[in-house]
Amino acid sequence: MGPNLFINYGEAVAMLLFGIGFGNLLLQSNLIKKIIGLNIMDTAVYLFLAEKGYIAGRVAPIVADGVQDMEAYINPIPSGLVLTGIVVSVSVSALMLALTIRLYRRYHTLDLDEISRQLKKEGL
Amino acid sequence: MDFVQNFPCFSVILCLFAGILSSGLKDKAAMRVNTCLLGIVTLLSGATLLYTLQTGQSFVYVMGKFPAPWGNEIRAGVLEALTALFFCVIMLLSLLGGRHKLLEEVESGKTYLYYVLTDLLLSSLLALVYTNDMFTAYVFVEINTISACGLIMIRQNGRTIEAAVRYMIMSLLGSGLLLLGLCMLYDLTGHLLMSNMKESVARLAATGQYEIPLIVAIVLISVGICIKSALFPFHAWLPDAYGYSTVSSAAILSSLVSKGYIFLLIKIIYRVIGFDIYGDTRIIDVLFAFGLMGMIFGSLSAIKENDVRRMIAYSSVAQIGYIYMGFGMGTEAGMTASVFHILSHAATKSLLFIAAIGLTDVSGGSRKFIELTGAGYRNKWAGAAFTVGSLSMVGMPLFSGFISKLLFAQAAVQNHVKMLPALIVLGVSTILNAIYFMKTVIRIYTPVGYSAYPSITFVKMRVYAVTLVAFILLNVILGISSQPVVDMIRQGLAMFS
Amino acid sequence: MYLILLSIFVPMAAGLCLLILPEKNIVRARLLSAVSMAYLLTAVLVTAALTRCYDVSYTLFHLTASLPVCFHIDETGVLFAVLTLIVFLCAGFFSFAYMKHEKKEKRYYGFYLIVFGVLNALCFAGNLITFYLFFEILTLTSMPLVLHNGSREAIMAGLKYLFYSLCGAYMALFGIYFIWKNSSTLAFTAGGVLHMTTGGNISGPNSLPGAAAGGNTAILLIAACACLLGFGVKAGMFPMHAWLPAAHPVAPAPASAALSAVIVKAGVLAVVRVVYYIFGPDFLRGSWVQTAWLTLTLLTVFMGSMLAYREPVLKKRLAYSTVSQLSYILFGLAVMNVTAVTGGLLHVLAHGFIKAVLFLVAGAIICTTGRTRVEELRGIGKEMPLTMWCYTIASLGLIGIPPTGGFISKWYLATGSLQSNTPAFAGIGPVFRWLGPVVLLVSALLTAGYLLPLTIHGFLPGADYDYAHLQKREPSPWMTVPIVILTVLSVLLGLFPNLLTDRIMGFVSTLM
Amino acid sequence: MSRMKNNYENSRFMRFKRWVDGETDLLLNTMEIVPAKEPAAGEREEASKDSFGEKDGKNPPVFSEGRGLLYFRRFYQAVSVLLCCGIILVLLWTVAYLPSFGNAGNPDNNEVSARYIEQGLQETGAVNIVTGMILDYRAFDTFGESCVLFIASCCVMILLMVDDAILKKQEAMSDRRFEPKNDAILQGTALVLTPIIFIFGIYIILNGHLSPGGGFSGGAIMGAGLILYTSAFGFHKTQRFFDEHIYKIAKITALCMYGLIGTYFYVTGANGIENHIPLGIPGHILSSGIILPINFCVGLEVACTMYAFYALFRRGGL
Repeated sequence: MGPNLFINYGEAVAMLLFGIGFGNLLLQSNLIKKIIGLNIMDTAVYLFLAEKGYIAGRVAPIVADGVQDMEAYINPIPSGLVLTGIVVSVSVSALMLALTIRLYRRYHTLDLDEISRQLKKEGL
Repeated sequence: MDFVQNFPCFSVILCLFAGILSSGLKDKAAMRVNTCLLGIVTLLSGATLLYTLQTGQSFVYVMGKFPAPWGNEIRAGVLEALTALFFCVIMLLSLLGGRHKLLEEVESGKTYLYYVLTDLLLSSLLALVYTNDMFTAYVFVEINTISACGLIMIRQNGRTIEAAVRYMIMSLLGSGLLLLGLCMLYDLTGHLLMSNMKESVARLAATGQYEIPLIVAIVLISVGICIKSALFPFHAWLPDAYGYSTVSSAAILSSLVSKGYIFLLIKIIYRVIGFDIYGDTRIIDVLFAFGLMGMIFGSLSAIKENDVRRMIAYSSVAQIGYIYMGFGMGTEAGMTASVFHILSHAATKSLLFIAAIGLTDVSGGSRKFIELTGAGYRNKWAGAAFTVGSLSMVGMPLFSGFISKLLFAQAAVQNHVKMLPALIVLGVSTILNAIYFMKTVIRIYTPVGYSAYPSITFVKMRVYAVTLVAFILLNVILGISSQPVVDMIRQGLAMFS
Repeated sequence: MYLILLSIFVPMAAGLCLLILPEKNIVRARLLSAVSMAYLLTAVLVTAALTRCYDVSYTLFHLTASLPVCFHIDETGVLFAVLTLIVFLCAGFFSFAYMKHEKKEKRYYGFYLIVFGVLNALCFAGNLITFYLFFEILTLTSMPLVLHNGSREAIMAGLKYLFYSLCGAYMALFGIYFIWKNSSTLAFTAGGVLHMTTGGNISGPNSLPGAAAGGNTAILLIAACACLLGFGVKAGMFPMHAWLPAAHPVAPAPASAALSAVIVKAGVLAVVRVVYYIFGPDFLRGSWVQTAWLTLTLLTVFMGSMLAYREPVLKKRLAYSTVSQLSYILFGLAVMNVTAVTGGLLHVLAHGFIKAVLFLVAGAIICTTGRTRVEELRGIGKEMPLTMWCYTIASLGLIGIPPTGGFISKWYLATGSLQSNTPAFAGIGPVFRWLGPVVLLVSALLTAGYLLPLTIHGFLPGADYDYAHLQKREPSPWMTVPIVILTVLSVLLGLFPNLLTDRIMGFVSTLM
Repeated sequence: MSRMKNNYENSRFMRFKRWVDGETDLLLNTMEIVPAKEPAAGEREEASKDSFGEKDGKNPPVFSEGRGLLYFRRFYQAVSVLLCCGIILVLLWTVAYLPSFGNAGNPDNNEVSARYIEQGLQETGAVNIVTGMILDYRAFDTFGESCVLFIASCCVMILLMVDDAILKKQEAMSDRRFEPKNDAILQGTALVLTPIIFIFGIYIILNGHLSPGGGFSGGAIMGAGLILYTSAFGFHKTQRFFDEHIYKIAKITALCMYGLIGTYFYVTGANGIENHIPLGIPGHILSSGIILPINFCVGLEVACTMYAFYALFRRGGL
């Protein structure tokens, strides 16, 4: 086992969350729970990025009273990536929810297996 | 700096603009805009291709006034330009061929949204082809995913929406893994720009620092893209998605979307990780194994299938297996073969989908083999096109499929370890292809004395027939004079590394 | 040199035109005249090509950089081209009368012409890739002839034919890959290309003969075996012969005559090309491949005759006999000495003419009386004597009774296998050396057993046959003339063999 | 055992083998030849059905009966649980080797971030370095990102948009179906809060380059304001100033403006033409070149999209 597991406890938590989200996305047959899993997964990645961006003892990268020193601010790039990622995950969740609504209106269930069974029944 | 170097940027931006504007237009207008756009972008890509061929080297285009690694930048070489050109042509033909079905299957008043989706899809494909920055790649992968999902579910019945959900779930898993791997790679290298990443990765690999995270990051990225491009064990969503969506969508999805991801993987292998380092991680053996399995199981499921379009969908599982087998060879020759197969399969598979829809149309809309009997006589053009496509898939000489199989075999015999499995599976899967495609062809040419369905005349489907002829020509050209294309691919791959 | 291309593409073009022409408002007479024009034109072109551009090679285009599609006329090509020309003309004119009763004549003639062109291309092919290319096209274009009368059996037979041929072709392709890897060229060169190759270092396809024999002899032998089996499918060699008896009976008689006289010979041609022009006999002689090959051929000879012996339907019986006769040829080729190979090539001609006659006769019988089973044919000789005389002579030839062509070829085969002194024979030598001729003789007897009863019952129906209802019904001259011509040819072949044998001997000895 | 045997007897492989041996034909069942005469509809129906059923019989669909489903579920769950545990373990193992947390020497603190921090203010004129980075250095990414939002709204529209005729009918059928009963407290609060929320959103958008915030967050806030107003006063009142037409115009203009600015920026930058957008004095509202207008466009687009999501989900139309 590597040296940094407990130093990187933040990343470790992020990874745990990622696994949990991944599991939900795979495991749950209920669509809403799947979507929740998806969001957990994305959030885990953002947490990971945020942890990566942090540097001990420095402040957020907004130039305060003209100090423009590398030593003063944390790394801005991960924060930017997180911003982008959040927007992406918002739109994806919206799309998934819309799909879920349509399926629910048609089959009156949120269970994906149930839906597949009904599809098999109606043949098509 | 030559003006031509703006063209890649222009083509991406144009697609975005066209998509945005089309969302405010009526159906017809959106269609026209889309067609013009595809024409223009085809020209631009062609010009870029010529330019890169003349200068003989790739060029980098800085998006903005800040040079990389601070700003974004895109990069165009021979291979990028070739792929972009090919994607545009295929998309144009697929849209033309499926136009009449689109009007039937999409509820009126929403057709313009279909064109919005295709415009943005094209833009994302081009961006994936041209990008030189991993995070840009991620953003456009997302655009690609969402618009592909839109293409699936725009024909709205239970099947397609369920298929769309399954597709979204799988590809979100994929992009989650991709993003995580990307972040790890960023954490290890401190760059998002491909070329700088490559330097740092090379340095890390040399010093052996952060060895495990590096390998895990590579694995995450590869697996993510494999999931998104429906490599064998992850293909569960594919048959419904291809089999029930409207025909242009099926053609575009099978021939462009998955290929876009695969091209991105090629780019990552060459431009981010480096071919040798990638080969040293044993992941290419895994890709190889899964590719072989896909070739066999895809064909078997296709043989079991009783529905033409699902059959074609399964066969594209097998074809994707071919491509990954080419990766797995771990040689330049294998990579060349894979890239060529990307092109030839794109041409063939979309042709098959478009032709199949013509056949089912003259069979009362049913896709079961029982109904298809004699469809080849009722719609001669579609029948001929389907035959050509099947022959190309089976690997008949004179068609593109033969050349790609030849290249694969050539690559296989150069790799001592993987030669026998590759060649044997190649032969087996070819014979399996022969079984189900020939079955279908015989089927559609089985004469029926009296048919319930009227045969269709040329006048009714001028556009359709012309599209089919164009597709057939593309196939035959790729099959007969493949040498220039292969040379371009070699040149382009050389430019990559 | 363009004569080559013309002789290949003119019939193809003619056939395509026929296919494209709209079905309706075609006067049959005009159609026939057009078709016969096409036949004659092709005949002229082929003869011109054979005489004028002998030993000329012409490259059409490059499939890939290392794979040109090129044509080249050599002795073997001439031999097969002549056979193709004669049989196709006769069967073609025969079908004018035969096809009168069938539907979709236009389609039939169209594909018939295309196959004609493709076969010429096969004979003139200059390298293995060109050959393979047209071999596949042959499979595709000859399939419509098999499933012509779209009945269920016909479609099944066609599907089976297609499947077997494709499997065979891909097996062959599998072998070709290895050859391609190990040899500098795929062009047909007498005596094989392997000795000029430089075997298998990964970088380039070239190294030294020693290497070729060295590192990857085993894999090359596997490749050779694959090629033999694969192309053997077309020639109905044992493990994959099942398509032949299925395909022949359902096809229209002239088509099945062409099939078993010429199209299956494409398989033989392929074997000749692969063994004597790519691998070279020296490479294969004495290897396990040769042993296996000999075993298979002998097995096929015997089994084909047996199956034919217990087969009631005439055309099916003829099909089985084709299976066994083709393996005579393959046996000759497998022995790999000058005499036997000469015998094999002679038998190509002899069997071609004879089997064409037999099938055409069967067609004539079906078309006039509509009877297909042998036992229905009592007294057929009284009804159509001329036809049955031709049948009798031809079957005597197939049995191998002098002075017909069959005798000569079988003589050469037998002597060849007796005087064979190859290491393979040294190994399990005595066995094969006497086993070969014995099997040939036995199956000759069987041949007599399954061909002659028709003659006997045909001419001597027996006392209880009522001569009251007997009326003479010779078929139309369109049918009889081709039959007679082919019969005469088969006899001439036996009467003046030297003209051919010397020439064949001559070029065969260059192959060794 | 016997069951197995039967299955084996008429398994696909055996049928195929028999066909190769020439006993039966492959076309049986799977490829019924349609009889020469036109069969009755029922007949055709049946033919297709039994061939279909035969297919199902061969390889029973997993969802055909309860037990199979149960077993499949169990198996699937077990496998995916294992998979997830495996993933978690591998990832933790990886984390253990990652560069340590909060350490200034990590590889990601390199010349790239250095330049962003040290010259960002001069080069982009944005006090908020993150905004400067995503909207100026990496403007292309951000354009793509707003296109993700746009295309998502298009897809939701495809799924949930109901055309107006039906909409009208529904509303006629159940009057004020989507309207809240006039709830005094809600409406009062909304009346007070909505302007404040709007002003706050605009403030955040305008200060995107000076303080945390920017187009996306501000836009989201404004969208929230719109949503609050709608849920208090109903769609009819909202449509007086914000209906589908205006929505489209706003969205398209916002995105096109963004696109135009972006293109101008990329092309001038790439071709080495100096662009005429002044950077202004850092720290002022009207400064930092293209960032302010872009922020504004993004804010407008995000606000529209947020409201569109809400309206489509709730009512199937704007």
